[in-house]
Amino acid sequence: MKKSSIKQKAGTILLPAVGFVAILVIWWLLVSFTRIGLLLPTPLEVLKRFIYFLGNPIGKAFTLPMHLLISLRRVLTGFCIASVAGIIVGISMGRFKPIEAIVRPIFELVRPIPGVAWIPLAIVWFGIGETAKTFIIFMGGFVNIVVNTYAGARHVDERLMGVAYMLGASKIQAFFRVVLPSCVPYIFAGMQVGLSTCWMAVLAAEMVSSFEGVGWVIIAGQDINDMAQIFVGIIAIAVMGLLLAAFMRFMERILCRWRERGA
Amino acid sequence: MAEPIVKVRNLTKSFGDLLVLDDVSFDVQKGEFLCIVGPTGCGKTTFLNSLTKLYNIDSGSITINGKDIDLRQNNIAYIFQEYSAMEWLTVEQNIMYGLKIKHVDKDIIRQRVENVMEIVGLTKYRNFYPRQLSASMLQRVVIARAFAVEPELLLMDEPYGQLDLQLKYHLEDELIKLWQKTGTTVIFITHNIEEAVYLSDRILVLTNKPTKIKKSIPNNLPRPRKISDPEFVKLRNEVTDLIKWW
Amino acid sequence: MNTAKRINRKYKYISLISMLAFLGIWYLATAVLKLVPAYSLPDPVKVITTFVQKFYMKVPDGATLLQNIWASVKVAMLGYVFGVVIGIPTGVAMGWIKAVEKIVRPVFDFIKPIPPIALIPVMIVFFGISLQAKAIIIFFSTVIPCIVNSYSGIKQTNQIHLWVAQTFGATRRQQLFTVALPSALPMIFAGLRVAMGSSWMGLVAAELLGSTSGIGYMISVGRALLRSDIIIVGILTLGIIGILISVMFDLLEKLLVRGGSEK
Amino acid sequence: MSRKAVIECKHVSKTFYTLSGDHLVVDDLNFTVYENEFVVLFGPGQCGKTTVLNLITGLELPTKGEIIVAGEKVTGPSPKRGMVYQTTNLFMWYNVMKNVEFGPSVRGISKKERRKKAQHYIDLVGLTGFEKHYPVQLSGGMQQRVGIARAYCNEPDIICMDEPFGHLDAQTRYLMEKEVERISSQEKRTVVFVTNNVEEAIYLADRIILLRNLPTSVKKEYTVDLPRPRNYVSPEFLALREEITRDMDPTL
Repeated sequence: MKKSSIKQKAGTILLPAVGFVAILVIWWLLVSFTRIGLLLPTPLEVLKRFIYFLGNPIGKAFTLPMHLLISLRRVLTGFCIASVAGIIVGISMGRFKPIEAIVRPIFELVRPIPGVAWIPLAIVWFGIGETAKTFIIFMGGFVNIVVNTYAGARHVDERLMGVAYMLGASKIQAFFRVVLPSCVPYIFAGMQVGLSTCWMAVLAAEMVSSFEGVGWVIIAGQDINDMAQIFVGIIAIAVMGLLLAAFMRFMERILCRWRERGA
Repeated sequence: MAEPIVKVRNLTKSFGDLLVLDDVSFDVQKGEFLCIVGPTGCGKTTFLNSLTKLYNIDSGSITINGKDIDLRQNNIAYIFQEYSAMEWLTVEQNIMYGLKIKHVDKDIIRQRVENVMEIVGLTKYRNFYPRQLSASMLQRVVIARAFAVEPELLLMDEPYGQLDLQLKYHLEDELIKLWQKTGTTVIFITHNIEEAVYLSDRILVLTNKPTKIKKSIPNNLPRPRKISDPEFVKLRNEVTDLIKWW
Repeated sequence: MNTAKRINRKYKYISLISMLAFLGIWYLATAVLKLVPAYSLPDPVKVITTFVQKFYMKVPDGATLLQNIWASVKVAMLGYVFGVVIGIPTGVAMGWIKAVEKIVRPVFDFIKPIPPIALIPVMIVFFGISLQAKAIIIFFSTVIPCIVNSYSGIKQTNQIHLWVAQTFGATRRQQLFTVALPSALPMIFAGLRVAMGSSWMGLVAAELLGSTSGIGYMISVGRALLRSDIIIVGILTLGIIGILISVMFDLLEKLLVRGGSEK
Repeated sequence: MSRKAVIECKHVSKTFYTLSGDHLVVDDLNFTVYENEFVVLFGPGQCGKTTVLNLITGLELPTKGEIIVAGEKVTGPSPKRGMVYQTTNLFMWYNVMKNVEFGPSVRGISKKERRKKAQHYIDLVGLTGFEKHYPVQLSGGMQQRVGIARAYCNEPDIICMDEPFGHLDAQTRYLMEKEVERISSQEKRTVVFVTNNVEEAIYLADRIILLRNLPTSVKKEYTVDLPRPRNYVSPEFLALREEITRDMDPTL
């Protein structure tokens, strides 16, 4: 690896650049020379607008970072509740047969319903306030977290449980020292998927009914036919999504250190 | 003496700064059963992988019948140390795999596969998938797959390490039978000195990293061999002393 | 009958009782005790009646249930098929050919975190409330998981299996078709499944935000008229179709993915 | 010299009930293990040897008969009976020290005391300096050493070992066999060791119990009187090896 030639190094930087440049050029060409230009702004315009919105309000009150923070707060509230509930339900379903028999059929009924389908019902039940949004986000994350945690709890190596009992552990000790740690990787996988669906759910919820947040930024852009604003919203969402995913990976690295071979 | 089938000259290979193979040269005669033994982590696997060009080598040359080794032209079978049965194929399809790649005639495939399955005792399990088999059966599948192509050069990297002892003895004897019948050339890597003495015509003892050849010991004990034979024990002790791993 | 079967049967009874209890409590709370107003949560009998009625009645949204299902499924199929046809080859090429990986991967990494829902306004601006707009949303929801899974499926090909093929003299092409693709098949299939889920979600969101037919449209009409029975019938329909799809995938997987997939 | 019996297996049978039917795995098994004896249970392939160990440690309960360990009838797992596994079965999320001190820790022994004890056994198996490593960072042989230290650290009456070196390469295996011999001569314990490798059995055992193939029962016993450390190629060793190989049930 060390001796990789200059040619190879150039390849790792140049080739990806080729991809990006190609996309930007095609975009720019399409906008400049076809009728799509009537609808679509150039990349440069989007960038300018993005920078402008960092300091100036969209709509009446909030700047772009504020809208992002509002959405983020909603996501985190719903996601945290979904995580706690999902882990409890998942583990108790995976470890205790009677609970599984009771809860599983009802859960199976809820599972195949797409998260966004709850939006209308949530609005009927809770109005258009924060509770409705929290509920929608909760439903988005909950199912994924339960499914994964449940799989993890069922995958606990029974021989390891045997080891723990044989070394004198009580049921409670075995639960906290064996069941829980061996579920952690599964729980994390579920939380990662869950976080991205929560992020989707908040968008949908904000697009259907709200007065602030990134989802609103996008839908407001549609209402006033301002494509640049829609794109700014999309880019903001993508960047925030990347940051959240990176944060989850970082947390996983810390909590699942024991799975890494290196060092 | 006849022209050797495999000629290795000044083979050198390193990973980054770590020199693994240092200027190794040796010949293998046609039809010879060569065992390679050496201490753990001495790069025996790297040795075989370099020989088959699965790894790029830094310098040196490897020829078969006087020509550069070419996996498409030469009929080579390699039994890896790890389980290498393909999970998506049945036992029978796994054994056919090499023959299919080489576009062998259908009737010949059928006949050879039946024959080889019988030898390793897998006929009953022909429609099983690897997931349904035990570790030792999986290794038998791989061995059968290699035998089926009737290779001119058969490379084996500790193929019997994980097997049940009795099965191991059985397959060792089968290997000898097949080898005597087909006249194939075998290079067999093992940790087990008893196995090496039992199987080989010649034992190549390697040194620790960077790997060089420490000694080449001819093994002319009459076959079938017996592990309690004093001559056998003497040779076994000689090789053990050469390696001195504890 | 042996012991294991007897225990299994016991849990089946518990599951059945739990289901009945769930329906019973729902009925008690709504029809008998009237804890919540009927516009917010109808009783289960009402839901079932509405469900049956919707098979032949066009009110309130102008189409029967089957017409709505067909409208949704048609769009979903269109976008899904395109997504699969483009996504899988792209992913495979990315995983198998170094140059493609280097060019496409960074661009793809940038697009990946954009939730397809965020693209709905863009599509509505471009195409209006039309079939194309929805199909493109579904295409995006489908293509991303397809690429991700086929790419990582190919990337995770066991080196040993490739070596086996190489030592038998397999060409690069033979290696792809006899080793890399078959071993990636379970992953690719998982991708198809995930894609189905996310495209279904994308469809519902698109129909909620702007459409004139489909289950999502029916649900949003139900919401506007405060007909929560219609909303629940819609959600249940979505769930039932979801279950049917997942059963279909199980069967297909059994048929196509040999050697058993990860359990 | 009268010896004290530590494990008594009396007419033990075990049937597994599964959805596919009932399987008789152990059939009328009888044997006795004496104090500080190293007994090897030896048998071909999947002959239910692991089930026998699970019965002794109490992870499974016999369908018929009873097992008495140190005067008590086995009714469930207990810290008095330790086990070392084939696949190391370490707690992957704990480092070496925490794995080894797991037993004393769940039994509420003070941190200072259990650390001291764990350190003693870590040193004994030759892992000094690796206390903070996680199992994934260790080689197969080293993981197996952790497993052994963990079992010893709980100071059980008996230790069961289930083909602990089955997954190791030949060289590491020889090395570990020597280690086990050294450890068990330093820390006298009653050991029940399961293997399907004759060489290993003869090298380690005071007594070898040859088991029949499914359903498992005792076929024959051999007392090994060779002086320790044993020589793999001594004529007596090889003669015993051939005798046992001849007596084995065929597996093919």
